[in-house]
Amino acid sequence: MPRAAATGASRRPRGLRARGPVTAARLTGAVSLAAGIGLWQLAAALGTAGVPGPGPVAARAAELLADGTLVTDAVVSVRRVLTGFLLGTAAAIPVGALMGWYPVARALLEPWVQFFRVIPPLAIIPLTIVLLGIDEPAKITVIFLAAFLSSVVSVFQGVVAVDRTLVDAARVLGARDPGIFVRVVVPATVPFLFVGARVGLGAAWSTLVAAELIAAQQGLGYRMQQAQLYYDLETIFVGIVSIGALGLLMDRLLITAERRATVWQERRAV
Amino acid sequence: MPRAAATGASRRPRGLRARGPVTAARLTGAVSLAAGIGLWQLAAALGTAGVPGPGPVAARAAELLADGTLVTDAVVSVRRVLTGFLLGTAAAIPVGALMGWYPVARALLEPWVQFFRVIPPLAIIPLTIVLLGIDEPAKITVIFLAAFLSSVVSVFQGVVAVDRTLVDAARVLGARDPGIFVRVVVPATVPFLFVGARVGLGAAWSTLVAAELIAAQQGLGYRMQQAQLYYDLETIFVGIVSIGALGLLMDRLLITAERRATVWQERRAV
Amino acid sequence: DGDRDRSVDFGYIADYNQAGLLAVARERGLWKEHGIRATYKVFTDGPTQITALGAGDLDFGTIGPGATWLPASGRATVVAVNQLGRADRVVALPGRGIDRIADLKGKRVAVPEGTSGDMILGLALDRAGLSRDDVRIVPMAPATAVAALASRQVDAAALWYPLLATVEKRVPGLVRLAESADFAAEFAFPSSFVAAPGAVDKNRELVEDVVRVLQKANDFRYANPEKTVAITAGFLRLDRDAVAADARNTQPLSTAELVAAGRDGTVARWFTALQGFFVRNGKLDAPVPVEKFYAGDLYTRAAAR
Amino acid sequence: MISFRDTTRHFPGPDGGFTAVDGIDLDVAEGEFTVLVGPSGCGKSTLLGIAAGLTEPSRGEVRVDGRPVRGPGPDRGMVFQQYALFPWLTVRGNVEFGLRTARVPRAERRRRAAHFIELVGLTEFADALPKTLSGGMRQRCAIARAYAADPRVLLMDEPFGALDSLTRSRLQEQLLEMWERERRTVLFVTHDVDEAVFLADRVVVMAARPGRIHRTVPIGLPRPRTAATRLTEAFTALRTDVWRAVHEQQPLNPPSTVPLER
Amino acid sequence: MISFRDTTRHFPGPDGGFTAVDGIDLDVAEGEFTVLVGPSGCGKSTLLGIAAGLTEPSRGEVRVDGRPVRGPGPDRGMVFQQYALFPWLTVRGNVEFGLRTARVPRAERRRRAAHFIELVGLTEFADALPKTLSGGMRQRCAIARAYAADPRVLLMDEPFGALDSLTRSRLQEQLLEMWERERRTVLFVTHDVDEAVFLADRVVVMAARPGRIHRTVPIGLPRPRTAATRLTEAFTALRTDVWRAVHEQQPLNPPSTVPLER
Ligand SMILES: Nc1ncnc2c1ncn2[C@@H]1O[C@H](COP(=O)(O)OP(=O)(O)OP(=O)(O)O)[C@@H](O)[C@H]1O
Ligand SMILES: Nc1ncnc2c1ncn2[C@@H]1O[C@H](COP(=O)(O)OP(=O)(O)OP(=O)(O)O)[C@@H](O)[C@H]1O
Ligand SMILES: [Mg+2]
Ligand SMILES: [Mg+2]
Repeated sequence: MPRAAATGASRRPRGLRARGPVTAARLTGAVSLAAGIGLWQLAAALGTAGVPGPGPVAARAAELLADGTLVTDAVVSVRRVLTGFLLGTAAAIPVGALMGWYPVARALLEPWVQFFRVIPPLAIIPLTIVLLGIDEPAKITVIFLAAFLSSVVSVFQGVVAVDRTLVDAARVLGARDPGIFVRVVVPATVPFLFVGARVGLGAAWSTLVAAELIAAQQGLGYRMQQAQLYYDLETIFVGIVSIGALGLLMDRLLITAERRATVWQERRAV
Repeated sequence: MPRAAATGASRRPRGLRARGPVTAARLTGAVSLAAGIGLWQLAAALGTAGVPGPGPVAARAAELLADGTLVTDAVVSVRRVLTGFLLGTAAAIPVGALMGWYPVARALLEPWVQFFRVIPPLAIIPLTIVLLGIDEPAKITVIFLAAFLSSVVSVFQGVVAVDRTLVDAARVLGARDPGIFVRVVVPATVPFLFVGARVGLGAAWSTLVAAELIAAQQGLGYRMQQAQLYYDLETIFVGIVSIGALGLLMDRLLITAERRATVWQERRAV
Repeated sequence: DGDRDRSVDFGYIADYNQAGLLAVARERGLWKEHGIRATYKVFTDGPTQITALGAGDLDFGTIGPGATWLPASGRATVVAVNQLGRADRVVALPGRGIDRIADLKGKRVAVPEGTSGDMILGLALDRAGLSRDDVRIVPMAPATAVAALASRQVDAAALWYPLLATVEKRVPGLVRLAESADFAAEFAFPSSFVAAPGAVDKNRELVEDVVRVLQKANDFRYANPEKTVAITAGFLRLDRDAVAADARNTQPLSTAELVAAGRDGTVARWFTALQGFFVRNGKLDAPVPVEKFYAGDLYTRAAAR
Repeated sequence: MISFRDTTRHFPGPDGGFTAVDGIDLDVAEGEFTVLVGPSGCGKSTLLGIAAGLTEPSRGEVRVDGRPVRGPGPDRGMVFQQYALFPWLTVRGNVEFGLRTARVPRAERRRRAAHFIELVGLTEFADALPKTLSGGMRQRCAIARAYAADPRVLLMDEPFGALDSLTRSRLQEQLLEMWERERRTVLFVTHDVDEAVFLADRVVVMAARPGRIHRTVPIGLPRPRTAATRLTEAFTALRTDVWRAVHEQQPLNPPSTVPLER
Repeated sequence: MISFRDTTRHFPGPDGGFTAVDGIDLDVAEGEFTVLVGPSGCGKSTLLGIAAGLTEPSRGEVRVDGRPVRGPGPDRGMVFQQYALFPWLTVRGNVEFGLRTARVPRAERRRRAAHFIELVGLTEFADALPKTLSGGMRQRCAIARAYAADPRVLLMDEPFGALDSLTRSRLQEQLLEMWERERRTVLFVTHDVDEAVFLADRVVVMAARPGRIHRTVPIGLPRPRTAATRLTEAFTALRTDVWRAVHEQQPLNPPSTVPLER
């Protein structure tokens, strides 16, 4: 059974023993990327009705880059997603912890969290406009809600799963609730917090198009909707690839942060 | 610091000591529900432009119930969501585990999972139609993707966090990879699996409106879109409340299942 | 505070029909000429603009004929008619044995509900003696309908240009079953500029000035169709050919013609006919007198200045 | 002064549940060193948990200095049987934990942590994470953490159980020296009869099913006790006494009834 | 037959990392009972992990029956120092784990599990989850689990460390009885010198920093050994011998250098 171990603590996968696991991962990643693009090219070549191949999409991307649209859109969208995501996860940590910690808070809040979590963002757009208008706050709120509602579950579950003896140990050492929360619950919940953050990030990005339905003037989601009016599939694909790539990049950053934050964990594999 | 303990293992929150924690939770839940409806009523009464109050929405719901629309819509939507959700989480478990277990699988698959996870469902609808047509498979696929992509991260992270010594213990007892997976990794990952399932369920429901953009004839999401065209906020609210309530119900079922599956956990609070 | 009073937020949809006048007004400095600071906000549909009007986030909006029931039900006031649309078509895929509307019987037809495409389909079915139940209506959002038709997942669709242009690129030889022009005698498809209900009474002078700007832009468009296409394409950052193709499916009217049409009751006839359609669809309970939601005298007065 | 009065802990469950400790009456005087011994599962850890305020008795109560225990507090330090180290903190971080809650200034905190880390022989591993420590090293880290918090009452659950005899006897002597100097109240669990006799003022022998006090053996050995104490006859006699008290109990399964062949 | 050849385990890290065991050469003959003792952190668990195939040596190798160890296998059973029970399985479930992997039929599985659960005195707790067990009960469950899998080689890491003296001596005698009957190869870690001498054919005393073999003491006591063996002079002499070998080592911190006052 292959296991890679950066710490060198255990057996490594046989096939990768010669090279370091990091290089190997890079290599496999590159192979995987090439395979994906190849498949796409194939699908386009087989003429699956209307799927533009990598070539035309790259050409359109070059155009949009040249006239600055793509960069402006990306900057605007990243700002919205980041703001919504950061606010959302920042709010999810205390709320999820409160729910995990105090049964009363849980009984009060959880049904509402669960209730709103399943509401499609598309459905609340009219309401958002009525309550918050059509400017940035409305768009960011839609993203915020998506990020918050999907990450709060992880935080909550993480807090519930915190090892009781560690909490007991902290109590015996004189820690009170706020101290226990900051110094025991948060670090013990780190793996769950990162699941939450990553899920929240995904939710934030995938709500972008919905958010930019609210009178956006710029942004990747807006651009894709406009392209839909003219059924401009090349531009839509440029949008998809840009969103995917930006999302992937931000996710990588989160993973790196997680790796740093959880060196203390007895990990099975890299 | 109040802690409720169904096992009676530790101190209970003081205020709730007399009644059992379950009754107390029910009570708080009822209070919370009443407060929510009160707030809604207030918002409507304050005349926040266009927000219909609970009264008119209930009336509209009664109409839709009477003519059978609501029930049909709910049944159709629940079927779609359940199918997509079940397929999605069923697929997420092996894929997430594979990614968590084998570094090669991780390097190959993870970037794609992350990439597609951030793509807004709205953006892939044209593609789905082109590839899968406009019937149930296309709608269910959209929901499936949302559920799969959001729960796979939890499964993956759970597998990575499995305690190494338990895996070692299983190896020493003669277990090989498939056995270790089924008999150690899956049970050890249960808390993460349930986070995954709950997040997946949320994603499935909240993609419903997008999925039902694909030539749906019935369904709660479809009904809400129609209502949006007609600016019929009452019907939109009936849809929101129905989706929220159904989602909440399904989530409760998951929680009950989880409670059963994790009695072995040393839990801090109920 | 006079300065603040003379700034307006204008919503629009990013196609030639609904953005053309705003593009011209900005390009030709018409707003400045009237001392108005106009901000444009792009939307993807009419109803969202009406929501924003109601919430006070927008002062004016641009809607297509399909959304006209919203002003008719009191949610906005039409301050000016933009132009008539002729872009709608009912089309069928070649090779499916569909040559006439009557052949649609039992076939799958993709329709974005409540749009002008939907109206054309209804009229065409009526004329062919079919009811909506005789065909398999597949309600879909516009972009979704394009994907469905282009990938041959449906047999026919009721759509409009420029969407159909894309389908034509992929499916040569689309069969045209019906089009807006076929019903010009009974039906017109006016798109309009709308304001929040009550805005006309509250802010009469400003609204009149805004309408005046729109009229000047309208006359420019009427006189210089090619230039207008160029200006709009630049404004929307779209390919000029695509916009020109769009423009061919519209019927611009001069301000004078519009004033006359208002006087002789033509505009009222257009809107009344549309209301009949909405009532049949259940969007409206009953038709309302057109003067309740169309500020025709304001349009006339503005044109007279 | 710790006093258990009719202290009982019942765990509900099928078949009427399980009574871990039943009607314990025990007084540990101020500054006394009391050792609990008894068969595995007789409720020693449960009793310590109740004294610490981590577990609520189902019946009866515990008072510390006359006040009923309502919850844990830094006045009662504890060494857990399973160590309960914070896995994300280094040895130093773990040892400093209680000092931080007590808001001891940084420099002083460092100094005191370093002192106790040296006391348990982990100086070279001060910056190591728990996952890189051996079993005995983890246990020593847990001991240093409890000492550093400077509690008036020390509750120690088999604190030297994972240590080799050399380290163990050294830590025993250190503990006695500290105790004699500062006269803390100590409630100490062990399964090593030698250790019990060497350390205690009084050994409380418990019995299982339900957990209860079987016998109390006062240890009159003179203090300070040293390695030489272990060689005295009095020591041997007491050792035998305690050994008997433990061994004369009803065995869990009389070995004769268990056939060894399969 | 287990043979370590120049077995070395180095953990990379800052300051050159840490060498847990360094150049171990050791042969454990077929059917031999070898006990490892040594100061905390000297690499006993690491050595067992290498023999089990859980840790790869950084240098050198281990052979079992002449074949280099490539990974863990059911022929080498292990009792982990931290028990490593599966928390979601009951005592019975844990004990049956190895029998399931070996596809032992259900009835036979039940029977064998029940036998070993009784052997360690947990019959009444067969359906209890680990979280409801005391420390010593968890350890006994881990022992039963390893026995039940019926391995040819038993690697036991302080298996009786958390048990009271009564249970402990009973389990020692049971282990010896089983071993004499079935002649498994046993590599056993303990920090209890009495236990080492009582059980072993040979006691290997290790030294720390880096972990290496300090001395090997052959234990010539006749078998079968019983409670009476402990009272013989030969036993006492060997005990003293091993005790010296452990205690004559360089202490981790000479106690004199650590001031006890703060
Ligand atoms: N949560 C629980 N549910 C049910 N029974 C429990 C629970 N916790 C402990 N017990 C039972 O209580 C009894 C006493 O446990 P305790 O840990 O106090 O024993 P102990 O004397 O410390 O034993 P050891 O020396 O083995 O550590 C045990 O039989 C145990 O099974
Ligand atoms: N992952 C690791 N990284 C760095 N050092 C480690 C790691 N694992 C173990 N060590 C070190 O290796 C040494 C030997 O550890 P080991 O667990 O084998 O000791 P031991 O002899 O079993 O001690 P004890 O009797 O206390 O259980 C220890 O000093 C420990 O700190
Ligand atoms: Mg205990
Ligand atoms: Mg060890």
